[in-house]
Amino acid sequence: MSSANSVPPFRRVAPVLEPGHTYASVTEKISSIVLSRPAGTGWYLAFTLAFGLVMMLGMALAYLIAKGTGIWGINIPVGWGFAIVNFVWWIGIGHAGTLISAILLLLNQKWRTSINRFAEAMTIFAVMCAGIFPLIHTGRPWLAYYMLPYPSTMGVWPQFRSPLIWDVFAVSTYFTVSLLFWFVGLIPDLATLRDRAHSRLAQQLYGILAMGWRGSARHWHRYQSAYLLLAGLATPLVVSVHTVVSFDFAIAIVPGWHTTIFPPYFVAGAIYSGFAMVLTLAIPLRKIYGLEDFITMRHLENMAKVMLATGLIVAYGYAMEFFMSYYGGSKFETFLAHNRLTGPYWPFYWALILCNLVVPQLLWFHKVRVHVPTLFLLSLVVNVGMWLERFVIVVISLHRDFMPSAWGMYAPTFWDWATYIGTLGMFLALLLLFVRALPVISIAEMRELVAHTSEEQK
Amino acid sequence: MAQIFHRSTNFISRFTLFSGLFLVGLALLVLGAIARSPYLTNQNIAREQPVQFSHKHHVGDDGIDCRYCHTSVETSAYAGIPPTKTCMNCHSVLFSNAEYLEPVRESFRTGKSIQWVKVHRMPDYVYFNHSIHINKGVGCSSCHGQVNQMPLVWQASPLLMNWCLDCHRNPEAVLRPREQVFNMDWKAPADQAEIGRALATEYKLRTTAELVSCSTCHR
Amino acid sequence: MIERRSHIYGVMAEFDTAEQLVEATAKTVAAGYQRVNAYSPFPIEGLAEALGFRQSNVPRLTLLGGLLGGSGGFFMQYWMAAVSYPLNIGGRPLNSWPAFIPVTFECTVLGAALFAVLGMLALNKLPQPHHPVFNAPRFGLASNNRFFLCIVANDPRFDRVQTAQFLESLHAHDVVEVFDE
Amino acid sequence: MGAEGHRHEHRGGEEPEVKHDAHDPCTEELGSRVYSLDLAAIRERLAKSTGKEYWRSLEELSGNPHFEELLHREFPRQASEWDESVDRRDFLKLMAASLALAGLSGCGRKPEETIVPYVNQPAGMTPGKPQYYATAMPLGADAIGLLVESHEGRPTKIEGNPDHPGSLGATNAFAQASILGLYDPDRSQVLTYLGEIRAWSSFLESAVATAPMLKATGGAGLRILTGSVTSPTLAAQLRALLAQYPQAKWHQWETAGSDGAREGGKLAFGRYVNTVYRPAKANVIVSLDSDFLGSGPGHVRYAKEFFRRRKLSGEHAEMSRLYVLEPTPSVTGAVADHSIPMKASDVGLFARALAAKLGLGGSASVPAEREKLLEAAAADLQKHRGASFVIAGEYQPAEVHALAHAINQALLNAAAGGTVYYTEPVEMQPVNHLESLRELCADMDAGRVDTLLILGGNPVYDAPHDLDFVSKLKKARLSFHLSQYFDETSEYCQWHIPEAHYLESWSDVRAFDGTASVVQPLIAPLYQGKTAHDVIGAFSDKPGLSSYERVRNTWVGGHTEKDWRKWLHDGVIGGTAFAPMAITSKWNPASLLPAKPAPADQLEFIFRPDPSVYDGRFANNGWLQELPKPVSKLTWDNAALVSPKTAEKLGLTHRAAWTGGEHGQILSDVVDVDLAGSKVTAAAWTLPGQADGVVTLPLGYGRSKSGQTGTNKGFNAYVVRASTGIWCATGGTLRKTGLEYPLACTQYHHNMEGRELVRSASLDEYKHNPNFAHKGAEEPPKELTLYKEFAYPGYAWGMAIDLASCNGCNACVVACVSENNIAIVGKDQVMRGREMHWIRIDRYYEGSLDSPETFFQPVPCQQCENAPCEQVCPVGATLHSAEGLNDMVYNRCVGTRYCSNNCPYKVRRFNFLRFQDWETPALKLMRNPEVTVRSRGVMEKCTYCVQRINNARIEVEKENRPIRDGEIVTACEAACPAEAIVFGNANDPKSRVAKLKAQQRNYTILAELNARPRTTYLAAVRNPNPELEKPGTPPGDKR
Repeated sequence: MSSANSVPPFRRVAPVLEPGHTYASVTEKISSIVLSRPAGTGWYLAFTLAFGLVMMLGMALAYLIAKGTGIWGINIPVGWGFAIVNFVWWIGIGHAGTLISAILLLLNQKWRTSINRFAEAMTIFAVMCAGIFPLIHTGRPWLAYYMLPYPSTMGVWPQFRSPLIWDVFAVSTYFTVSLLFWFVGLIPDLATLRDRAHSRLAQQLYGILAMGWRGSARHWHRYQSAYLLLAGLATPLVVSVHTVVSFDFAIAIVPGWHTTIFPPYFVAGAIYSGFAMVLTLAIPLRKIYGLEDFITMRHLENMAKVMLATGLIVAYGYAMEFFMSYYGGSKFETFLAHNRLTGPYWPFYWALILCNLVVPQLLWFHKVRVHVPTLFLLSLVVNVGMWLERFVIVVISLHRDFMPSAWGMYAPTFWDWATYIGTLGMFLALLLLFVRALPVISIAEMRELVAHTSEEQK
Repeated sequence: MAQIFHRSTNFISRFTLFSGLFLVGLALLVLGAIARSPYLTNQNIAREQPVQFSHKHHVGDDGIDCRYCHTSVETSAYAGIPPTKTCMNCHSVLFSNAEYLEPVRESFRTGKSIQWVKVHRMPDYVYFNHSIHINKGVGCSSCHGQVNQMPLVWQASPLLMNWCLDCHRNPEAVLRPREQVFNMDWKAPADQAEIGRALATEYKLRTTAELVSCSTCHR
Repeated sequence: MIERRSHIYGVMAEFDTAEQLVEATAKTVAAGYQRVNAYSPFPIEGLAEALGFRQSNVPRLTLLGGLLGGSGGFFMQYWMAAVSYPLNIGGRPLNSWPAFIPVTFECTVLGAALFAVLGMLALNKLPQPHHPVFNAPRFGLASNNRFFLCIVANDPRFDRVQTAQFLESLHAHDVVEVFDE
Repeated sequence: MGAEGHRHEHRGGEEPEVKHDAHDPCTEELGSRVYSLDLAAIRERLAKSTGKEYWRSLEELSGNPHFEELLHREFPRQASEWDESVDRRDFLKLMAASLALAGLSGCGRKPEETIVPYVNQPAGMTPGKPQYYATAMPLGADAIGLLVESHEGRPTKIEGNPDHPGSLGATNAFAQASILGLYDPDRSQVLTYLGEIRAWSSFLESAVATAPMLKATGGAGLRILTGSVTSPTLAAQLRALLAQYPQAKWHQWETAGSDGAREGGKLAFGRYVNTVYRPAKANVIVSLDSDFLGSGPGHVRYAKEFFRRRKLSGEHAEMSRLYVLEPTPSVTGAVADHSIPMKASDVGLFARALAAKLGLGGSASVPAEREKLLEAAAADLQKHRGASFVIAGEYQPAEVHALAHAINQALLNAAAGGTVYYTEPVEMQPVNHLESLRELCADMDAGRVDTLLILGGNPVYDAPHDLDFVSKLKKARLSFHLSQYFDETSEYCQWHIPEAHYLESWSDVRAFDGTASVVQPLIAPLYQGKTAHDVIGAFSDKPGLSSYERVRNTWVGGHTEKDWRKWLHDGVIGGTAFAPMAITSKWNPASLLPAKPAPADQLEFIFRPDPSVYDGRFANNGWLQELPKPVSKLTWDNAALVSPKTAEKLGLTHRAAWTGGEHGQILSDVVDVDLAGSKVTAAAWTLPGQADGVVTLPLGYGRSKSGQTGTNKGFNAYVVRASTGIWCATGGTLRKTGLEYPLACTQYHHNMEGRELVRSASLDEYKHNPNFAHKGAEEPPKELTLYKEFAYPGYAWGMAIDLASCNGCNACVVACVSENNIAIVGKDQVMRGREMHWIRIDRYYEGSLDSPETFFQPVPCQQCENAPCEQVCPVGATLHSAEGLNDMVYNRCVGTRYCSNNCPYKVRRFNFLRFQDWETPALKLMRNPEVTVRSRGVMEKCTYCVQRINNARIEVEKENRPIRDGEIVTACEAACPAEAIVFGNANDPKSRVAKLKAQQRNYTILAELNARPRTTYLAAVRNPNPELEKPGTPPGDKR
């Protein structure tokens, strides 16, 4: 039905789906990863590592609850340290998933199809990792429910002027909606797995999850309008979430936080880091599971382009911060700018500039965008860079604010690191389980893609 | 292809889906109810005491004034629990060798205090002051109930913050003339609304905003 | 064709391609059948319309959810901050409405999303793990690469023989009777 | 959920049980590489490595026992301070406990509690109402009159006694902290003989047993060693005893006492005198290295008088002028109009020159750069004859005191009604303490001492090392030591008798002007403590009398019971103040042998009692240990202080560590001090305003036997303190060891970065432009606000702090700690920037590094009306009361720390760990029942002592009247000797605070943020001599 040969071999733009695929072949290829292909030793090794880290996270949290946040490096003036840095970082990473699946869907970008599934998974896992931190960074986590608007016997309510309350709502909404979006997308594929599974147990499990999906035309119709609506809702949501996260800082009066540029530049930064993370995951994934046909150079290159674009927005953000700090003429802001460049934490700031501004400029070159190993390295660099950005914002702004007499320094402790690395392990573990249990690429949408490409080629 | 599920699963699955949501809501309601229940507030639970002391007898029957024992109620934050001496003032003469008064006599002999079981318990971060309430015309029975009818005293009110706030927001509802403060049988008259307002102005009650400020009770 | 002493759900035809299915569906509807269902491994444009399915109510439900969530969210905050326990927070007004917007927005999105998904499921009468069509021997392929058309027995014009023949006439890959035991 | 929070808020028992443990996992961290200073680690490195530099450092190490000692003691202990840490065995239990807490917080039943009433209620006491008793705290040769707040018989808070001349209602840090000293669980609790527990009775027996032998020899072998005795009763007892045993001797050794002052008086007047000054009457004061505003007899009174004399208000714009010449910065120098760093030995020369200049004869020249100063000071003194005085420092030698006396006489300052007068000595038996101790040592050495009674004091620790007290003490056949702690001296005495705290004892004491007070106990001895009266009594011919009877007998003679009661009530015995003596100095400065200036190239080492632990007696007082020293802001350690120039010369530096940084941990060079044939290893500290070539060695640290808190903190300066140079020694060396030592410093950054936090001007500038404080950024006008302002129709509590008055004496800080149950966190936590003080005193410098102007700025919560902290709290745990207080609701706080981040003044404090001690029963008795005890994970801060506000309001409402101005006094305000802090109702135009806020000097710090603080500051005004250029530069910027 399709004829790859008709396409010239020396084309510059790779297709979103390598030719030669049929409904059956995509179904087979993707579902087999879950159903028939055994987990290799590689997977087991990776999972063991990840699980070990999760255990470390468990210990770190237990010790934290036993002793208090004093086990971390935080102090007065630096009341927020790694916990908030990691929170913002993880949330940011989450954003790419929603962006890819929702916004690109609305923009009708076909190339999203083969990456949106695990991008969404990434979102959910990242938000789970992020969600841990606001909870545990409180001095008395067991009272965190004070932040919920429930009718307490004390007759008191949350304080809705606080950005932290906005966070509670934004993050929980974001998690719920992402989960729904992901699940709705999964339903037809769950049906496929149900129908292709051999073991009774698998049939029943996938069967229950598929909720009896049978691909009826009417169902598809409602399904599609629901899916589109979710995409339409998720788009402003994702923007709002990181805007709210940026409010955590922008609403405060701390020099370096109290600025109006934060919302846009946080959102851009989020997408920036998010795409970096998608690349970090997609590149090994397509290699290991031989999905090069589905996740083609086209995808990688497009993501690289998005990174370049958002990277430039972030750069603009940095520039504006400096411009405003001098133009605004507030001695506190001016000092902060100066302190970033030359203060005790200068290596962090310059490393951030290197990772987020300098190195990514390589993406201007097509050769770099299509050179997979380089791209992989670049994505890692940007991940580090964006983490540094949050560190710079949180720590450098706090450690020297208004009263010189109260200036201090922050240095992370072993437990800061254990918690952070622990969440990395948790993220990896969830991802590994996901790869084994659910189709990493949306089969139904791939079939559509097959249909379309075959039409195009007719 | 064969059916994986029996027809009944259709009902079961839908039921579980929707009842799941319902149950969560229910659980929350139950939690809220428990928090307000005597199980946690200890409301209406009469406490056994080391001495069979009956407020009903002493106040209700003998008509002893609250202040005879709770001496500091008008002057101090604490109403004051009477020292053994106070009991002995009478009981060195009356029922001077009644079996059930032995703990009292023993305490007086040995100088070891009687350990009464606390009935009304505030968290330590709540700073309640009896004297000012008495002074502003809040009667004993408004919070403690009709102690003159309690053989063993129980906590008549939930003592939840909400309950405190109700009164601090609308003290007029319970204010009484100062001379009525220690009257256990005082009932709000029909025109309590007006009386209350009048008393509030007479006693120079602070504004609601002041009365519900956090530091009014928490320090 | 399997003989079974159980009442029949309908007759089902299997097609190779989406185009065939759409074509067949159109013909079936044209032939005056009303209780018709089409099944495909992926959404096919025009198929539902061909079945005479016009309007899904999901958007309306979503709007409703959004409005409920939003207004609920705002008034919750207003009531808690300005009515239930009005407190002086750093000299800010009791009804600091600008500060209430983020939460209001999140509530809107949450309400809308929940209504959209739950509404879609409800309208589709899902979950429904058990359904007669699953009895069709090759129906498993409906989630892979095959396309099915089913005329349900309670259709006024339904007749085991004629309907089956009618479907045969649409160049179906094959036609089976679907039973509902 | 009915009881949310409070389970975690209060009940110690419900917090996880934790053991102290030397090793705290959270010290294994990136930031503090400093921990590699641990000797073990160094050894390890050495073992592993080869190569020259390592060998060199090995030699350094092994060659230096003091250094090892310094290291050995440092780290293992730190962690176990107040930072409780987890023992691996308890770890799971602990986890379970806290997880349970987490789960059950909502729904646990209240455990049953019991009420324990009195059997016989003490007359006049009302449960729930504090009572106040007057008493007095003896310290050295002085005493300060106090009113002690007592809750149900537990003394909880110290206030000054307005009727006492030494207090006038104010107190100092030592008095405030003494309440902790009372409850200190480390105080010795049993009487021991050779380390075995004995009953008091068995001591009595052994005391009586000595009688026959003593009688036989006329007490030849009996020696009694005391500190300065200002108790008439004790003196009477001692004299009686000496009368009974004529051969016995009474020696005195007050290590921080002033032989200089005593001998100076003798030199000038031919007899011991007591000098009383009247700063209130003085227009010009020249302090020859005297810290009369911060330490020494009468300093609280002097501060009151001095600052009252300098208060500025609209109409009154006159100030006295203070010149301070000092080798090392003191709080007096810090507020001086001219403070001139000068070697201790040069101060003497300057005094001679001054005397000469004033025509008293004698002759001395001062270096050229001081000529101008000399001229100006002399002229000023001349101009204000009779209304000025020169005061010599306690640690200056006799001739400087004599010179000061001579000058005051010459200037008629000592004339009747002048600024100085002389009285009988306050000490009951003034002697030269050094000689007295030397004599005792000689006697012991010669085996002439058979029975030795040491009443208080700790000579083994603090006697000059060349007297070698220990080895001589061993020669005494029978030795008794009465002390509050089982200390260094107790170890070497057969008998140790726990001493009663002054709040537990009956005694009497004279203050700086002779006024006597009865010391009455607030509580029965907690640890069976005995008084010196009891011990001496045991040896006297009439034992068995109680201290109470002895004291009473001393005074009631010829008086009625009513008088006695009045004395107890007033806290002073009326009419006991010494009358001024009419004596004149017939001594001529010319008679002094010519002195030659100390060689400039030689380092001068001076010893000073530490501003926190004094001579070491307060070493175990956590409140004082954690108290940032007024000028250096160091806590938990002493350090060898050097001037910036000297530091450069010796190549001494410090740097902020990653952990804590400039608000916490400073890594400082370790130096070997080699002096008077002995050696000590210390951390060095560079102090602006220190005289070049002078090394200050603060006394009182390096205790080897104190308590859990005080043992092995800092270095022991007594090790190098010889009788040849008690206060000032030369001929020593100071060598850099090349190692670093972490010091806990709460404010390393002494530069305002141009933020005009402290605003100041000279008196002239002020007269020309009273509005000078408002040249900087100002609050945006209220009209510009978007929001409708909240109205505060009732009381509007506010505070005004006069920076012209604050001398950074720290009394307010300790008072706050005591009033508000503030936890101590220990050195390790202070180094992490986690100290808990609700009011901190910021110290800023202006002008040159070598002799800067110093300014102090107390910073409590500013109680902003538009509080930035409140807006960001997600649970509304901090919000505004209807009277404009920035309330902090501990039981609602979940501990996000957002409020602290958003607080521009950084006055909020967070319980990062469980800093409060929930276990020790004694400390529970100490706490103020009116204030919630905060637990882990909760933010806290200054509340303007809301408990005092509420209690006062309740009382006045019962009386149906408004609160009067001054009826509510915050703890800090009450303690302040300088009356720099004023609290009150800003809505009442007649209130003191409103009047101050109305002054033009009144300004808000960080006003441009529009937080609208209720706490405002009055700009500092100093009165430098126009003849001399004003030291320093306009407010702000030079480092």
